[in-house]
Amino acid sequence: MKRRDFLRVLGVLSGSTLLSACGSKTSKTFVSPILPPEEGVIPGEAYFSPSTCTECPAGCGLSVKRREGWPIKLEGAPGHPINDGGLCIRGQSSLTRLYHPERVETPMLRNDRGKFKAVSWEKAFSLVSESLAGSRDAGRKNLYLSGRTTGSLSRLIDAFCSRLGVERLPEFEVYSHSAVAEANGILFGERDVPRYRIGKADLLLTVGADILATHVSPVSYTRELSRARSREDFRWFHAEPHLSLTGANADRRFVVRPGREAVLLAYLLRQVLDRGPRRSGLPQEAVDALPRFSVGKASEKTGVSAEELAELADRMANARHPLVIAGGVSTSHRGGLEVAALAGMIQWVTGEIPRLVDFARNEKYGGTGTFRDMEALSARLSRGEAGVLFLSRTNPVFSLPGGFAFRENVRNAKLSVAFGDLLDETMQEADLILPLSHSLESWGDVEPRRGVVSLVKPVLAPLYGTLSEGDILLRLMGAVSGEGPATGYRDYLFAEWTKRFGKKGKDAFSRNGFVVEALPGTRVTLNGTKAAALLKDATAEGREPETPVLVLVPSLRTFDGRSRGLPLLSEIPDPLTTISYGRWLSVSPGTAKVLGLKDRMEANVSSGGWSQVFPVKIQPGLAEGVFVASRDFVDSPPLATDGRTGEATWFLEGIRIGKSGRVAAIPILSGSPSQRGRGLIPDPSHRDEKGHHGKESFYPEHEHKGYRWAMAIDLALCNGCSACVAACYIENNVPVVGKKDHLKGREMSWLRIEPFYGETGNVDFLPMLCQQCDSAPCETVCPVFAAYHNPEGLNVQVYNRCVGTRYCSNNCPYKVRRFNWFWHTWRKPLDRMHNPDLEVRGAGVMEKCTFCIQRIRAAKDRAKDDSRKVRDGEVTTACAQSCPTGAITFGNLLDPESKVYRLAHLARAYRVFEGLGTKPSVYYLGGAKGGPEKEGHG
Amino acid sequence: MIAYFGVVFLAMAGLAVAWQQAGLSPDQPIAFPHTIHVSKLSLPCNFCHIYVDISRHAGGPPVEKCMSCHKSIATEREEIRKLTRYYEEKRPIEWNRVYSLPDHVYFSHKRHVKAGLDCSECHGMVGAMKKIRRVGSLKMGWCVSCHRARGAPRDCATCHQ
Amino acid sequence: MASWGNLQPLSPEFYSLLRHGLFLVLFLHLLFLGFLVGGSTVSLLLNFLGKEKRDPSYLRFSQELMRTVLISKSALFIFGLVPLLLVWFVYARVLFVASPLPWQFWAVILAVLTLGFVLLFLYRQARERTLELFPMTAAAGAAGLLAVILAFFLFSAGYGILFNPAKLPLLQKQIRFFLSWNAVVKFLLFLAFFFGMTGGLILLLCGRSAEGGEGMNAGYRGLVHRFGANLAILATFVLPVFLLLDLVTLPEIALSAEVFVFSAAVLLLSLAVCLTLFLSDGKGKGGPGGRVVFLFVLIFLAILLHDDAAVGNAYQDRIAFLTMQKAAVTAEAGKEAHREESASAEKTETDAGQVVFEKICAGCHRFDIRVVGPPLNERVPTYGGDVEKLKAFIRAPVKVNPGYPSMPKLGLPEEEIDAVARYLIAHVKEETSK
Amino acid sequence: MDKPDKLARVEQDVLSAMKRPGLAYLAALGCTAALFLGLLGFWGYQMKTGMGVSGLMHPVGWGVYITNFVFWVGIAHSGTLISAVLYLFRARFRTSFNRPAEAMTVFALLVAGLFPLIHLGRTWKFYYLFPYPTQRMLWVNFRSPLIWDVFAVSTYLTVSVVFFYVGLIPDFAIVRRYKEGLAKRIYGFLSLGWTGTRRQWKNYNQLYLFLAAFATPLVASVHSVVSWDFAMSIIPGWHTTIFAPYFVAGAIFSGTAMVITLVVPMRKILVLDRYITDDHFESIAKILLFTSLIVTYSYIVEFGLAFYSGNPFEMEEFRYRALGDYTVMFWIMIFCNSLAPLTLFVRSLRRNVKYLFVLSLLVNVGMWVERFVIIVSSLARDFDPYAWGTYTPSIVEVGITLGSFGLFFTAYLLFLKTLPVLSITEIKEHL
Repeated sequence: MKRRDFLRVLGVLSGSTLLSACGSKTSKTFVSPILPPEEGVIPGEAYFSPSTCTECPAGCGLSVKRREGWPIKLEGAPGHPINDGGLCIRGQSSLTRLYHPERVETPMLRNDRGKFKAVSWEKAFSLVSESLAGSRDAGRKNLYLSGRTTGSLSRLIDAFCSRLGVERLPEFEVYSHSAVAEANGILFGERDVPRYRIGKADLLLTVGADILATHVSPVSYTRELSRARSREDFRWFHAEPHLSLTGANADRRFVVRPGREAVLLAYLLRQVLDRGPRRSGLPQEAVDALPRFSVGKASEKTGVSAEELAELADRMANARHPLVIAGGVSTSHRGGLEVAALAGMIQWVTGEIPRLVDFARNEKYGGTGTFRDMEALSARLSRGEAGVLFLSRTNPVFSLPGGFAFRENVRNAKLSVAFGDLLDETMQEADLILPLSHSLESWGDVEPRRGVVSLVKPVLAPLYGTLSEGDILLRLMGAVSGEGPATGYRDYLFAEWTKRFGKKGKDAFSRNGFVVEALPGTRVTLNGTKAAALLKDATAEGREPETPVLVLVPSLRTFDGRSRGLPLLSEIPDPLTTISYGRWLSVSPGTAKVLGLKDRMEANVSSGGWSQVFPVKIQPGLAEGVFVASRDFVDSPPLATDGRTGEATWFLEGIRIGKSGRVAAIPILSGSPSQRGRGLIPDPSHRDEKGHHGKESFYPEHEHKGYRWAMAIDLALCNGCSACVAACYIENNVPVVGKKDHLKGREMSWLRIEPFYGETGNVDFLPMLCQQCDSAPCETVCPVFAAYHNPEGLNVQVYNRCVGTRYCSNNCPYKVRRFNWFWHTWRKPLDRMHNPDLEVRGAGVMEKCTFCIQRIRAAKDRAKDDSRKVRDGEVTTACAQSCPTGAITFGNLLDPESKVYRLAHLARAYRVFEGLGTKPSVYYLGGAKGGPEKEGHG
Repeated sequence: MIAYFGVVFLAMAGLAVAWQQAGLSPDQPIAFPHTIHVSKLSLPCNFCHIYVDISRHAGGPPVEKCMSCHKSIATEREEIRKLTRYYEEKRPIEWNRVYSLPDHVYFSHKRHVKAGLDCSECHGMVGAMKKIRRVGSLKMGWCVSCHRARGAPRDCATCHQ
Repeated sequence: MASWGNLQPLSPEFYSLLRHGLFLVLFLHLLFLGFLVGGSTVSLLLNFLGKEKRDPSYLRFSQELMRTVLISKSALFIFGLVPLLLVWFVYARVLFVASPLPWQFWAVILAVLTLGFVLLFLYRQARERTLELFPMTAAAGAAGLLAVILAFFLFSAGYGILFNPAKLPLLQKQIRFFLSWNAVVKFLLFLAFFFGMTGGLILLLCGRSAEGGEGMNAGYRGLVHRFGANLAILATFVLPVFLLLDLVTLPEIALSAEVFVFSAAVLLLSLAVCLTLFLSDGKGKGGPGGRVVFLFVLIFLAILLHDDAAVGNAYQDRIAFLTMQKAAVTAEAGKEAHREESASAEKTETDAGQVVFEKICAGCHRFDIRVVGPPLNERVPTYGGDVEKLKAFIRAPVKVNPGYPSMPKLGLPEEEIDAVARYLIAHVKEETSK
Repeated sequence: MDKPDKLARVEQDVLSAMKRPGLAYLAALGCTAALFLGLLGFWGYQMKTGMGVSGLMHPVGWGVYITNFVFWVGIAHSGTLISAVLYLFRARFRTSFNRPAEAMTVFALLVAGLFPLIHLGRTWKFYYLFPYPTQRMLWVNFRSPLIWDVFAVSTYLTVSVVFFYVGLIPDFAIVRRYKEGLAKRIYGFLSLGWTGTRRQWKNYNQLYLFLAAFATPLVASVHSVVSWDFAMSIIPGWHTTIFAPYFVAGAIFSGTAMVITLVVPMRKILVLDRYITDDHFESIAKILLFTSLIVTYSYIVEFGLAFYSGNPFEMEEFRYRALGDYTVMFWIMIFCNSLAPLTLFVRSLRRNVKYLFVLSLLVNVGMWVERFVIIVSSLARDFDPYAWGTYTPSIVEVGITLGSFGLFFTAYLLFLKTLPVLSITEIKEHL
């Protein structure tokens, strides 16, 4: 035991030195560590260890790729109950949080001049314990506010609070889904967000829930969705007032008037009652309370065309297992509770509880508080009731409506103690800052879904003098009681785990990284009277927000704004607008015409006393009178709170838009929103008529021996989530160049998501990367053979041979080659992230995707060791690995058994610009969203 | 005329300096004699360079390994004292590289060892070197001509990344 | 390939002997060849100039030159051809492997060289007969000259190998690895030297023939002097450049301080040559010829030393290796003798075993006490006299006692393992029985 | 006056240019040299910081630098044309232009040769572009038009230098007579011991004729190769068969214009009206007009091809070229290269030197813009709409462009003071 510890520590230590030894071959020294590093750690070979992503509450499983002791990439853990191998863009980028140059390194105390000063942990602890006692005597209450917390840490916090007489406040999450929880509470007595089993449904209706990007557990939903989509009979409809990534990917998308979702659902519920698969009836009083709509009436109220409504109703009625998920924008307005309730009732009636809607394995949002709670807290603070106020992993100052005056009131606390890693608005208001270790530096566990426990395990010693929250609490307890910390958090956890899973279970847990506990199912019954009460004026007028509205939506890239600080995330453009840096306001084309707004023009948005200036981006597919901006573009937005649910509305109502006359410089990376009929994505009807390049090749054909690497990308599955892009950046040491270069069009991404909009505002996403053409325009023009065709069908780019004529890039029809305009640098310690299998390209060199040739090389190396060929699926590219939908397949085209071969020979397989005769190795599988041979978009 | 010869002379001096800088045989923190360990004790190379046949990097011996013998052997010698000091202060030893490749080259010891090359083909008669001295030029021509002569792959991507 | 390939150099001394042999041979051979090449080139040149300028003194000069160049057939043979054979022999031994330059290669060189000599000889005869130059003879001369130069180029290509041991294994596989920039540079370097040398010799030897009027002679001598001087100066100007290139193209391991020092020496000497020539006015008795030639010889010496040092560096570790081998052998011999009188009764295989034990195991093991490994008196009995088990362990050692470092895999030949195992068991038995 | 005087007079007149430089001259030289130094400065800065300091971006990887390259190579052309081709055609008016024209060729090529280096991302690795044997067994890609360029341009440079020099030999001999001291020795050496014997003249004329014949095809070949840098790619707006003749014509067009631009002031300043008469200018003007017509025709054909190809990429490209972000440039080009020269149909204008001078300037501008439009507008709008973008030159590129003119005129000014500006011997012949 002791020795292993010693080893672990030293493993980390020597890891750091070993890196200098092996990571960079140019380093002038190589190192003899004191002890051999941990078993299985071989310098020069990557190895993986399990952990859990803490970038958002979803709690996806990680397998951390390490080299010489340093984590260099995060990948989704295959087989993990939440994400099963997929990992979203934010998860990928979480590594840049670990290595962020601006992390808080030591405890910091605000001195009398209001400046922060570094202090020792001991000082911090003693200070806190003193003021805990002090304020208790002074009759003040000590409060503990944290972001959503699950698993052992939550229990530890409870212990901490009870021991030190601290009041634990309800957790604060901006997206607490309290309307949904509330509704379920009222109807079924289960105040929580249930688990939706999308995989088992044959009809999915999502109402406002942005399940692909930000809703509850996006990766898990995405995975299940693509499983469902592979089935012929599956259909997916989406209703929302604005345009979200989810909406863009649904089989069909209905644009509902803001706040009128209730009408839609009421109509559907009625239809289901009349002719649907009513497995369990609705109590009579509820049925009576349910308002009646004719198709016409409903369509006129909702703004959805009558035919579409009728069709939806039919499908709903005929579906065997329909699933309705209401949430997000549709449950976050004054009528949100009813929308959620109606969705619940439909599920009840269709009898899909608990088959599809499982309360036993709920998403554990019961404990999270609401904006109402925060309002109360703010009030208490203003009354000066608070002694010590702990603020852990949460940023209310930024997220709460300005009306709450939280920023001001925090100061009234006797001592506000903020835990966090990057200095955010709340931490800046605090008196004492205690730096948290990144989850990759600390022990822990999370329980994102009831019965699913996921392991958080350190892969390296803390880079700075930071502690995990658990350790902080334990040591605080020790400091207060005076006899020092009883145990470290690690031992505390081990004890917990042994208690919970038993000895064997604990080992399995720390080996696999997760445990799924068997749970008894929960039977729920619908409370008729309450349902009736809710239904009475579910669809009453005047509840819905008054147009024009500004919808403040969660962002794919920063969630509720907590990931703003991560450089990589602002480098990767938003898939819908292709804007990378800065804030913008999405405006519908019609409105833009009326107001005379064009892209990049600045518009002044004001409502009530509040106003802000946004650059405009015209967003096809957006309804008139609806404007969209990301939540994190607005600091403490003036949002109202729904009295009943405590949910904050997402709508700024009756806003006024004015032109400021200025034009802002925002990088819109796409040169054109439409593909101008160039057939990059041929529409299904014309798919068969590919422009074949009849002409003979002037040069002899390449023959490929052994391997010909190829890729198949299923456009029907790709939803533009950009996880692949992030993965590519990190895997290949692609530099983050910043806004200045983006404005010049000098982004360096090897892989990009190209959104192309149709006339109806429908959008298709085309992941564009080097096509590894068989007769490649780039190769023939390179004067020095820096770009050449290798025997395995790759267009290899030999960086050190490149002289930088840029001719190859000019001649590339796909424009996927990137030129190093400058010497790109990584601010320390971000350079720790470098993948040592690749060099970092210097100025004046052309670079590009080579199908992660370093991974291919490694696989071939392994294969060669036991003298065989590389097996199908043994090697995959970073993008394919990270893709939550599994849209990308990589493999050997010469092997007829391989998956990629099969896909490349499907009828719907095509290659971009086939007519040019470049013979790419990347096959795209065309076809409507929702997989093979389904109808086009709404 | 004098000027001309002067110039040539300077150029020559420049070359000399450059050669000096090239550092064919840098000093090491501990003057480790391969002569004894390789020739006299005839230890196989991978006794210390533990990773040579399982990884790209040959790697150096963990200090613990050195100590396992030198706890008892030649403990009074100055160099060994240095070694013990490293061990006690838990400082890893930072050897100066004699063979170092630029970042854009991928090289795997493992592959070359498994291909049956003898270490001496690139590293010379290490057993005879009191102080290790680089024998190969490590220039691309040096690699290529050997690859060519032995029919090893010569696709750029085998070595360049 | 030559049959006597498996010969190995016997000792470092022999090795350096070879090196210095080579040095000497080259010294004689190349000086001779140099004057030959340079001289005949100049003579041919003079012919054409003579034709152009209609000036008999040119022709006379060229004639005289040829005469001085080709002293006699025997000289040609002794200084021209024989040394090459020696060189081949030396190569064969210096480069460890049997003649890395296959004998065909040498045959070609020899053949071409002889051919060249013969042609030149014919040419000389022709020039003897008459001042008038017939195209045929000229052609013969040119051809001969080319042949010699070609042979010399091939030779220096081979010579280039000498400085780059890394290439030797490759040469076995593909002959084309001869060519290297270094070889080319060496060739040019020597060529430059040859012409300088010739210039010097012209100053020294030519322009003495007494026939013709006195004024005529003066003019003639002037011509000769001008020619020689220019040639020498030109050479001394080119020489340093090639020397530089040589330093650039030499493999790093061949370089060393000495190499640079000798190069510097060459530089200074050539400077000296220039100065002497500039300062001396062609007239005056004797002229600068003597000094110049002397200086050139020194230059050549320096060049060869520079090369010799380079070879030395290139083969440093091999030589060191030899030295150690030798040491080992002598030590072995000593042990042998010692063992002779000590152990006489013991059975032979344990004897052999003991040898192995002292050579290999004794580094870490003693019978009675712990050294690196555990005391054998404790360990060996655990095998209970099972030789095979012990052998297995020696073949592939596994860590038994965590208290000790793991024993390296020694890779001994089977019979040695067998011997040492038997020896251990026997010896431990008697030790413990005491 | 009688013949010998005339002959003497010629020498006086021509060589009078070579007396001590005046203040104005030095000032001019200073300016041009300063510009050139600017170029070096900017270039160094660019190499240190990276290509990013230029305005180049994704997708426009070539901009002003390549424009300059093509422009200068074009300028170089008429030199050979006027001296070599016209020599073969025994066009007598050539004699008054050939020397400056040849000088121009050489200098323009020197300048042009710089730009491929300047535009390299890693200039310090330029030697990768030459085939030389090493054990690395690396070779250049002979499929790449850029390599063809390397050879084409270097060949052309060599030939023009030789041609220029050979033309100078007899004149050197003359100059030698007028100089003494070191200058005399230098010119003597340069004249290769020319004595003007009958035999020398015979060989000389043969050689000169041969060189002329040898240089002539280069006029066509070199610029065709340059045009293939573009035509061999697959980019809409570049990938077209008309490029070779089109570029050659353009080259001669611009070159001729440049000759006028240079000779007009030269004639004025050095008072050479006697030898460069309006007739000469008229004939040159005719060439100008003729080539302008060819170029205009090519413009039309390009659009025609695009329109009838039915290829969406091509069509969009040419729509964009005429009406897109670079529309202004496009119409400048049309005006300068197609419309303005039409006025030369009027005889009086052809003989009006001032007018010709102005026009020649316009044409120079127009031809530079033409190259810019072709290169940039095509790159800005190629296949993938997502990757479209627009390019604007940066201060560095502007500076380097000016610098290139600086270098050119520096060289030309030095030429005026050091070499006979007109071919004395030939003028004598034709007296």
